[in-house]
Amino acid sequence: MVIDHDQVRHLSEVAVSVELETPEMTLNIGPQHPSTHGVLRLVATVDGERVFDVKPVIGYMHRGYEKLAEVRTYPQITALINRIDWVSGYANEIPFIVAAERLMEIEVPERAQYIRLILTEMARIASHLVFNASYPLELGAATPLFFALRERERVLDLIEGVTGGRFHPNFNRIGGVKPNAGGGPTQRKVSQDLPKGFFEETRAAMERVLSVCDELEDLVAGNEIILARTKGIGVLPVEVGAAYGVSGPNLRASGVPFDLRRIESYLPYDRFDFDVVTAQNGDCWDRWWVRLEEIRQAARIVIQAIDGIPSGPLQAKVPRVIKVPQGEVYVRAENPKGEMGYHLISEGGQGPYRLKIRSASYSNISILPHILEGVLVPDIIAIMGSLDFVLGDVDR
Amino acid sequence: MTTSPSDVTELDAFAATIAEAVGGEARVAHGTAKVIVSAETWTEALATARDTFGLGYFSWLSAVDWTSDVAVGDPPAEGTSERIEVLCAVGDLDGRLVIFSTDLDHDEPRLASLVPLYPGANWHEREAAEMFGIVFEGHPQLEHLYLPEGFVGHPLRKSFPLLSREVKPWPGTVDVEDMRTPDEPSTENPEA
Amino acid sequence: MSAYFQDYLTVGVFAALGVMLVMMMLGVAAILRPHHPNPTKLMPYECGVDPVGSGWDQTHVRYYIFGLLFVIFDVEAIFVFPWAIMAEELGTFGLVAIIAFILTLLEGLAYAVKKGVLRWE
Amino acid sequence: MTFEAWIAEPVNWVFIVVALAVVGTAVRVVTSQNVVHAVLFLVATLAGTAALFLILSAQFVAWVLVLVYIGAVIVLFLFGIMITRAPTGRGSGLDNDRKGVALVVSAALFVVLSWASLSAFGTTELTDLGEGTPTEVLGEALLGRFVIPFEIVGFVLLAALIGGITIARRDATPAEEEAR
Amino acid sequence: MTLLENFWVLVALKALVIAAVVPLTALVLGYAELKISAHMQSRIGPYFAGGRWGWAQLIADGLKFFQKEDIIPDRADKAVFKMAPALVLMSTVALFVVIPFSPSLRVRDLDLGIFYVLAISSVSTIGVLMAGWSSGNKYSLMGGLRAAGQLIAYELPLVLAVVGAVIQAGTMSLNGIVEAQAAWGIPFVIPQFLGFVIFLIAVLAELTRIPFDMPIAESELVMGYVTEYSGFRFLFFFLAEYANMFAMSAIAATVFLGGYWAPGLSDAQLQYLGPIILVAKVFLLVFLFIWFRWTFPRLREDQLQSFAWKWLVPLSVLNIIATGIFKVVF
Amino acid sequence: MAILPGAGLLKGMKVTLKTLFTRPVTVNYPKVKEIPVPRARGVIALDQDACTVCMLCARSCPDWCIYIEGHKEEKQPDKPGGRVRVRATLDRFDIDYALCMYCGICVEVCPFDALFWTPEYEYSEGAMGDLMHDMDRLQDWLATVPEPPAVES
Repeated sequence: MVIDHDQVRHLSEVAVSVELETPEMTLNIGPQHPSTHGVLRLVATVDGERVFDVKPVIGYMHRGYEKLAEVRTYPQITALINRIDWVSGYANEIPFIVAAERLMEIEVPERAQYIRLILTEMARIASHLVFNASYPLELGAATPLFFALRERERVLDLIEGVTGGRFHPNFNRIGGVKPNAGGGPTQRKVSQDLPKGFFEETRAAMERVLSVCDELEDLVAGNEIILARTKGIGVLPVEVGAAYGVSGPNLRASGVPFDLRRIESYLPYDRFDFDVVTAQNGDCWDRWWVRLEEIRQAARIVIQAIDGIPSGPLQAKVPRVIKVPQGEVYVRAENPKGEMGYHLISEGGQGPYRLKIRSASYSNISILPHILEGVLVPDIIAIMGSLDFVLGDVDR
Repeated sequence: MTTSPSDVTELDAFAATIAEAVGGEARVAHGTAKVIVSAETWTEALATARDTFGLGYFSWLSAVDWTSDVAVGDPPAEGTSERIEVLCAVGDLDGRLVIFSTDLDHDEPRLASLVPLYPGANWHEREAAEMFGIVFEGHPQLEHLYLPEGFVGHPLRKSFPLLSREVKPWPGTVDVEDMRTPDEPSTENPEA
Repeated sequence: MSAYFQDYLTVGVFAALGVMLVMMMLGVAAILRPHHPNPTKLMPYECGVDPVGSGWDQTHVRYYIFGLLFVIFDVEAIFVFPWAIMAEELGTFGLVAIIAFILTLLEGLAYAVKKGVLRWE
Repeated sequence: MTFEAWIAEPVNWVFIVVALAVVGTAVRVVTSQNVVHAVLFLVATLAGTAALFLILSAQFVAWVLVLVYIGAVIVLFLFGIMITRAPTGRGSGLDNDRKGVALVVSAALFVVLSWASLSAFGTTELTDLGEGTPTEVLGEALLGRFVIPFEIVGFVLLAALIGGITIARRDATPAEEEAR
Repeated sequence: MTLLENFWVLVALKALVIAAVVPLTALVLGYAELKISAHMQSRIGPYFAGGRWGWAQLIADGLKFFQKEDIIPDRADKAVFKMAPALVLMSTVALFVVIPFSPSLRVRDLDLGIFYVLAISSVSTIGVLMAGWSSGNKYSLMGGLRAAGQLIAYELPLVLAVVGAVIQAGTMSLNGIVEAQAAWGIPFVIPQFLGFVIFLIAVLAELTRIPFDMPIAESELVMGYVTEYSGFRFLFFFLAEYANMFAMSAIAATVFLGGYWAPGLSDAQLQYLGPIILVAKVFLLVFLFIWFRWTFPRLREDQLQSFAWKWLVPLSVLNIIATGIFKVVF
Repeated sequence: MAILPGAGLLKGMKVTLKTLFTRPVTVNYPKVKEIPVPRARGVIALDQDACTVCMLCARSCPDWCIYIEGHKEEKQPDKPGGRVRVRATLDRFDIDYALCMYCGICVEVCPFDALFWTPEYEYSEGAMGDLMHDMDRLQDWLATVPEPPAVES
């Protein structure tokens, strides 16, 4: 018997295209979903496990910080903005404070700058540890979560020891860092310099952070299942990422050393020896790996900074009531999630005329519809998680 | 160190070159380069920036409502012409960043969309549209981004009142006596 | 009653026991538990938004072909069991016969692999 | 054996109960308005049939029924329902107007099958009822007297496999071939 | 005829014992999971209920379920929705029939033993599919389908993996398999190591535990096929999961690790030491399962399918052929 | 993609097994407590005697959660012939912790050192309204204000 291959192929194509074709199903992932890090909603059009189209719906947490900033004074805004990306609250304050300082043309004392830098890097470690905690969880592994959070606690304890706040330090003041506060009934206005023992504790904590990085690497990096789930998944080319405004580790994982710590001069990073971590493929795995490596680099910077911290005042001379002169400035900083910037327009008042907040996660997840096209349902979670966003940072 | 970037002059030159190429005006202050173009040449200017100057990184897009009619906050210091200023920051991956600016009519702001140039402008334009009432022509899906469907008004317009501040009296108004210290400003509530 | 029937009566009793456990516990709980239904509570969970569609939309089961493979290999596996317990007694002839049988079907698996059926599109 | 003697055996009561249940669920399979319910009734029917085999001492066949039919074929059925456009929701009409014809055909089938099995085994009595056929016997028969049919079954299964793959799957396009 | 020799009295007694054992295993294994996972994550885990070590945590949880509202979504197919947990629990309880705890302590020693286990354990998949479909919820449906897909991928390695042991024992009766190992003097895990590994992997998949927990994958499908279940109906799935884990571990221990048998013990000693030996082996396997679960992430649906078909099935077939040749030729 | 159980899986298992035998880091909370750092912003204590009802704190609070009322009181001179002083007395000083965002601006701006942070944190309530602490409750917190820590220089 001669088999007519064309005939067979034709029949099978009919079978595939007519009988096996099913109507699309709309699958809601979020807003109340275990892996959306808060209230993000993805409206996915799926066919079985395959995703055709994803529409992110955001705004469930929109708090209108840009409007709120217009009715607040500068110190009050500092207290607000560390709630934007609450995982690295401290780092949010820096670009805003620097923006105001640039308009006021204030020179910040060295020691204050070093303290800012140390705490910013600690915030970066805390933020990346949260990512390292939650990402394996999204792939089903629960244990790295606890290892990473265990060490993050140490870092947060240190931040709390200095600033009094774990998540929302509100420690920066225009002209320096928080100079004083009610110190106690017997010793009233005291200096808020680093508490005694901070350097040794920090050194010990950085040791622990480095060792948990090794542990996480053992647990996650060598794991064949993780590799199978992340290698080659959600590849993000540099040009596409840049056109969407993707920044931070997400862009560096695609191969460009785009690190604002090297580019901008908001803190004295040029005095420190650290590597800008990049990876080549831009897939989920690389994004995970870049963040792990950045923890190590951040720990390196912190250790260098505590070794080289100068003594001196914590605060430049500023008027008691802060009024920022007329002008406009955009200051951006390398936050753990990416480029965080404040466009500050002042009309000379106690508060800004307009404050545009450029948050990293907002641009980072705007790429979701592009990057999630045609993936499988489990990959939605793998890719979404690898972008490392915080809903407060998205919705502002 | 934190007050000004080290390469101010280089930035000045860069901004001037771009301004010349797109037919706009360059202003550099405090390390921030701003190029002001007309609304008609908006997309052309950004296309030039992207293609000729390699500014392929889309940082952000937003707007400013310049008006003296303010419901909350302070009005501009010395009055202003009523307009909506659209700002768009684009850069390259070596670290240069230029903010493009254009002025739109205050009551009926319209501007060509940047989405064909920078896909990342999608969400930023949607946000600007709902917050300021700007119409971006050619935007694929100009729906609300943050606000619920059917929300009336444009919250970031200066004339939009802040409800939470309207419904609750300011606790600071209660005054026992004038305790103002010399360097204390007037008790004008900075927020009301 | 023969041991054989006792065997399977026991199985029957235990199967019933599983169902009875469910009914008993639900019965006890029925006395204690509250019952305040409201429409929102009875809505299918869809991450906090109103459900879209019916929840019974067809989905594309990409591993249908795996189901087919499974049925056929399951049948094969079953044929192996009667031989397995008699492997020694059936000797070389039985062994050759069963290997021939298994290899016939492995050929099918090899064909499936070659055709790329074992990949998701 | 007289009917009185037959009915005196408790095992035959069980048989009657199970048989009635099988018939009842089988009827529900075809009358059910919901495909998934129909399949679930089919599960019950198959479970009942397995019980009938158990009563008839064919324990291996009974568990094969559970393993292959309930465990595999039913799952395949449910898949089939879910990937075709068959309505799976509640109360979707599955009726058509050819019930009469179907009834006639199935009645005819019933008569033929009954006649065939009665004429073949009508007078045979199960002597070892309640003993449970040892599986060893099956093994000996399968690889002894029936070894040729057994091997043929292997080829039939292979043919089914290849046929299934050919129908249900289009060949990869050259581009996909490249990508592999 | 004394009362204890009456078949029905005996069955009723055994049923009562098993009815107590099933929830008990769930309690003990559930508690072990809580504590072990906690310490693996440098937490202390439950510590409040019952005072010391929080031993009463799961009892308190169980009692809590008594006062939970029984919610059946209005879009659900109610009859099927209610039946699904019963079916799952039924197949679990039926598994306990054949587990031999000592040379004479067991419910029944079926002639088809292991084959019965394989057949019964496949029934619970129908229950899972029913639960997934009847909920009228998309996550449930996808979870149910994934569970079914997983079954078709791993039922086969499960079935094929035991064939090697059956060949060596020459019987399918579980008691017979243990006796064969006792007679031989070494447990089948040594000659059948490949079979044992494949069996364990397949059991993990059957139990839908990490790394094979796609059907419930809480980071994707919320809770998969149990998403809509609440209160007691949810508890039944929980009970079934842990009881199943115990039962399947016991089967694996019996087939591959020598069950109640330990070298050097006489029959009389095994009579009363048997249950302890078996439970010890079960706990060893359960610890392994818990250990896997808290170390590994989960695979993706397609990866799991290819893993089963490209590796486990051919390997287990090879194992059968090799064992057959070994048995017949030597 | 095929996965062979490999070294990576075993490496991970080694890590979890090792952790199984190390001391847990969490504590048995109601019985064992971790002590917060002295600077921790737990709750605000009020020194009523120091307060002059200047309203600076209420005015600078970003979310208006401080409610102050007071009146003027004439204070007779200590020794005859002295001046009669007018003194502001506190009638009400409430902080609504349901609104407070723990920024500490009030503590910072207080020119008379009437407000202090204390690390106490166990004052959660079942009802939101109960989070409004009146001046007596705030005064009670004063006893828990710790000594400030020594600083590095």
